[in-house]
Amino acid sequence: MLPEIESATSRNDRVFIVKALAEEQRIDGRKPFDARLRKIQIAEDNSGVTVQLGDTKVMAVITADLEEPRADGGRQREGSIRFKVDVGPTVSFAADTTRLSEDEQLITRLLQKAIRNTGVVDLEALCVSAGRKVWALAVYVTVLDHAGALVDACFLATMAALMAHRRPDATVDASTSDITVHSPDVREPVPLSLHHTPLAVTFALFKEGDDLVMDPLLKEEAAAGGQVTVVVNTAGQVCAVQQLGGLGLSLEQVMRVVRIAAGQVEDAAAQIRAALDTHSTAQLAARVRRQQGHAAHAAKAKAAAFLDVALPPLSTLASVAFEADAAGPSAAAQHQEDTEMRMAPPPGVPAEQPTVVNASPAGSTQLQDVSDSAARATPDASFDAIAARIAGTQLTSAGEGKAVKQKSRARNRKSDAW
Amino acid sequence: MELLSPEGLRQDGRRPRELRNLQSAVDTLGNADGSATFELGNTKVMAAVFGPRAAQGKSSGGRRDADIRCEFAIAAFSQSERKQLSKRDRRILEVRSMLKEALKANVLAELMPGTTIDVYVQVLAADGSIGAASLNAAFLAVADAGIPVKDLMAACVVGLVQDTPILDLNQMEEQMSRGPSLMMAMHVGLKKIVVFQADGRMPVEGVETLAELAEGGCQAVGKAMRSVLLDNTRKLALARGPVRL
Amino acid sequence: MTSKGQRRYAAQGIALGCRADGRAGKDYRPLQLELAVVPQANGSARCLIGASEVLVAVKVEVNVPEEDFPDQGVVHFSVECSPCASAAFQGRGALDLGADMAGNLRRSVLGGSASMGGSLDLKALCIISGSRCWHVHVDGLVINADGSLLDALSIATRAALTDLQIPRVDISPSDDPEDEPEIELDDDPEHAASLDASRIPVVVTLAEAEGRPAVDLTADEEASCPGPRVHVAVNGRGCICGLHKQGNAPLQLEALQEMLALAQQLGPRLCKAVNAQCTAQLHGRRQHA
Amino acid sequence: MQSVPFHAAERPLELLSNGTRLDGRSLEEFRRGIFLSTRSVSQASGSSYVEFDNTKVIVAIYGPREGGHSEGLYEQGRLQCDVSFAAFASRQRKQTGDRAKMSKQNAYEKELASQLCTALTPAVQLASFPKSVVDVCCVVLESGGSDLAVATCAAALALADAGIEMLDLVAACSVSRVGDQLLLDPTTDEAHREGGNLMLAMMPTANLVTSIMLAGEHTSAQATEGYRLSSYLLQPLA
Repeated sequence: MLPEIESATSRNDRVFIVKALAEEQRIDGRKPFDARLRKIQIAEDNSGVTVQLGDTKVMAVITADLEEPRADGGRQREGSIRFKVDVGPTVSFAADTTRLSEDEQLITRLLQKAIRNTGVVDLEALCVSAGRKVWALAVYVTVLDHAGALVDACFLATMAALMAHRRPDATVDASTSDITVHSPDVREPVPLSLHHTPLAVTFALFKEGDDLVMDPLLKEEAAAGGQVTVVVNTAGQVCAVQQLGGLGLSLEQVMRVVRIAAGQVEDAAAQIRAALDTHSTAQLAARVRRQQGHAAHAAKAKAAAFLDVALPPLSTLASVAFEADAAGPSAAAQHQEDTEMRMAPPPGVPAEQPTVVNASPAGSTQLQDVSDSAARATPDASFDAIAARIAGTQLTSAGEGKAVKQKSRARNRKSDAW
Repeated sequence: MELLSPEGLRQDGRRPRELRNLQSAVDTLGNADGSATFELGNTKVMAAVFGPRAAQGKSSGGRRDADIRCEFAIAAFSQSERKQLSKRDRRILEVRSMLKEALKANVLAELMPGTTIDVYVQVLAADGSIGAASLNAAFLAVADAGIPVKDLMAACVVGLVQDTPILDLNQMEEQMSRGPSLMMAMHVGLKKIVVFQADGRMPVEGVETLAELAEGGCQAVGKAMRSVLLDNTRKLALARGPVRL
Repeated sequence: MTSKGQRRYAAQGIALGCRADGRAGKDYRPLQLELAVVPQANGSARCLIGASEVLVAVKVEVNVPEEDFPDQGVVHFSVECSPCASAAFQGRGALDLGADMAGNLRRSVLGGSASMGGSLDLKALCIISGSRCWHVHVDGLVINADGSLLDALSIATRAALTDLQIPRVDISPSDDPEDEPEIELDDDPEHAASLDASRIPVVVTLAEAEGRPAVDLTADEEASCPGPRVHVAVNGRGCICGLHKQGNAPLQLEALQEMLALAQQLGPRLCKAVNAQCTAQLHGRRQHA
Repeated sequence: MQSVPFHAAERPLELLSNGTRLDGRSLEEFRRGIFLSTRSVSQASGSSYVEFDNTKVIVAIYGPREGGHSEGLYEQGRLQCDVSFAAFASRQRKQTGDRAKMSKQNAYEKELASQLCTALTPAVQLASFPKSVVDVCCVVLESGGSDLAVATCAAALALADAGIEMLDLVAACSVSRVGDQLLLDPTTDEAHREGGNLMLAMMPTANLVTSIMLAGEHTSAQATEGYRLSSYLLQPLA
């Protein structure tokens, strides 16, 4: 379909993908309607989220600024939200700058349509003082790695970021009409008021559109005749549908895809919620600890956090923990690894992104890839260090049954970061 | 303002499922290999096709199919408020990539290896449904250029206003209604959907209702386009002299 | 057209005064003019010279005047070369050409850098001195390119400005003298004013081959004529309002004189033809109304 | 030498008193502070610096270099001109924030560049550097009137300095019509009140016009007088 991707995928690969699909087999061992493993990490200060969908990695960061509202009619009491998607040229092997900028534009447009235009964010709640100051949200979506279903990952990251976002509270003095923005220490930052949760589900279509797979890999996208991305919210309402690649579909086929998509988002949304829950619990725990401890104690914890990288015991423990998790792999998972080894060539893409990401535009967010399950499994480790880590960042991984992939990833990560 | 009157009529007096006055013509420009204008009410779009000609540019050499390139522009005076959009504007780029995708899906590019086909679309007057009108104009121009295609392709826009599905939105309806809308293009003979762009919040059944209406709209537009193309062919045949069978 | 032989044929045709389409050197191709073709504009015209087709639409808006000229309106010119018009206009190729032609139009209509001595009464576009005036946007669009584009654009510009209807404004001073007075636009076409466009020049583009000047070159002829091209803006009285040389070849002063003389002879005739068309169509419209 | 004030000083109301211009010139007289020099930019193949009182222009020539493929192949050589104004060149500092003003400025610079190109190209023997490009970069340091004419003279000098084969030098001058009078080599203040102008660039030896540009309404007598004046007066300039 896309010549650039085509050139990165061999003809044999493509034929194989199509043939295997006839027997409902995919090259990474998934069933047609299985999504890849999702991971959602939320930054400590709620400013950003990193999402992994298989190997596709996307980061979303939200900034909020006080601005004057738009002058045109009826917008005086409304804040604003805008999106900036950045698909760097380093992202995929088939990098072609024009194609990538087209991707950027397509995703931006879809985010605008499905999130801004359907009123996900209550813009009126972003008004501080009508006609004078409103909050202007900017969502920066940065693609770190593209391994298929980019749109899905971008939506996941954006929605998670919106749900995690906390903006400082601002009040207007009734007598002087001065606007005060309160520091997070003084007043609890305010979450956004969100009306619904749209998420994208991408399908790759094969053979006249009768065979389809959800959450395609990059190779599957290249082998497919076309793609359909459906954005649905958890209430089953369709927010946007976009067909790509020009494979002609009948009305029934399109509707079938839309219906399947509608049944799939709840799962992803639940994962975001779970991630948020763990995150807020941990945040709360960290705060309680911070307040209980004396100043000296806090300083100690801080020092430990700085030493973080140089703490060998924990990293060993982490990987042990992963292996413990994987001790009883299900038959399916075993099969999955086998298939992967048989069919997938060694990954040509550069090794994983470094796990310590320091990329918020504000330059303040540090995301550290630390599994809380790992932390839980280390009763002997220094309490201070763990406390600092939990306070540092959170990672939740759902779908623990598929730990095999996680295991290998954990090993990779060990060499990268620890 | 209410977009639908209590009697169920729209602001411009149309019934919900009524198309605006549709006019189209092919072979309107002298320089192009194929050209067309397409009018839908006050929306007027013109398209030109140059090619297939020997591959242009570096990347297209040695391809096994034709390289289809598109350009899309909106005249500064085409809207009620003067606005000059740059070629890099997001709205321009969006329509451009839609046109390109749709034409790629329709043109039998593998029959013309090593060639380039340039499709240029210019909006002269914008009163809603620009994307659909542009695609229709582009298709007519492609057909006029004698480029082999899979099937006649037609596009239209439908929307949902006060829970009533309406066909062929004009500018005011596009701006005022915050309801869902769907732009759809299909191969009218094969009944295959090529472009499906829905946005706005609606239940799954809503998508189906809209899609069914859009299918009807595409068929109607396609019928008009077919007759224009047939007329043109008849004219060309006559100009050639009597046909002997 | 690419071959050398064809190019020479066209050039010789001009030199001999017998061109490929049978015209003599100073003949124009048939001219068609249509007014009020863009309903959403305040004034518009479409002009065809042979196969060349251009559209000019004029829109007005209330805005602030330029600092240096507080009691004048502002006229902006832009020309867009639609890629539909010619395969050569693809990509960014036509941007420079469009900007060039827009500059040329501006100079010929507005005159010198100070916009004085031009053919429009800019003071008539003033609403409140120093704070509000009309900004007139003249937007040209080349629909089909077959030579003499600037000629066609200038004719269409003249016609579109003749067609231009500027809404009446009601100024109601606000209670507080510090505040800007309120400006209300009157949508009634009956009350709209028109602009005096009678002094606007038309551009005559001339080329020469072997010392013989020729007007209205087709795209093929333009490609074949190696000599310089001169755009001369001439108004109805035969005065030269603008002059611009194009092309890489130098020009003899005598040849220039000859070209100017021809332009001064043709210009007023062209203006007259345009005027006749405009009056007929405006009259027809009024009767229709 | 006094320099142009950068604050928005009042424009003079009267340009002439007793037939003399504000700077003491007669109507048909060039500005007196003419200074020409070459080799002002060390890295360029050729360069020049020219002053006409307050109009100060620097031109650098680079090339001939290989023509880029993106622009297609040309058998002959090409001139590529670029004109830019220094931020402090005009009465009003170049606006960097205001997008509308910036695009207007860019458009003006582009227009000047294309006019400069027209004025120079006829004099250059393009056949002597086939398939190559010569870049003419012109920076107006101070805009004191007749900028394009001065830039053309400077660019011709710089081309000669770069050793590019030319038929002749190119000399250029402007004439402004203020009221009924023609003023040679106008300053900014004079041009501000002009009713029309004429810019003529020629190769003086061969008496060939390379570029002519006229704006504003002229009767043919006025026009003829204008270019008679300029062509006559250009001779000594070269």
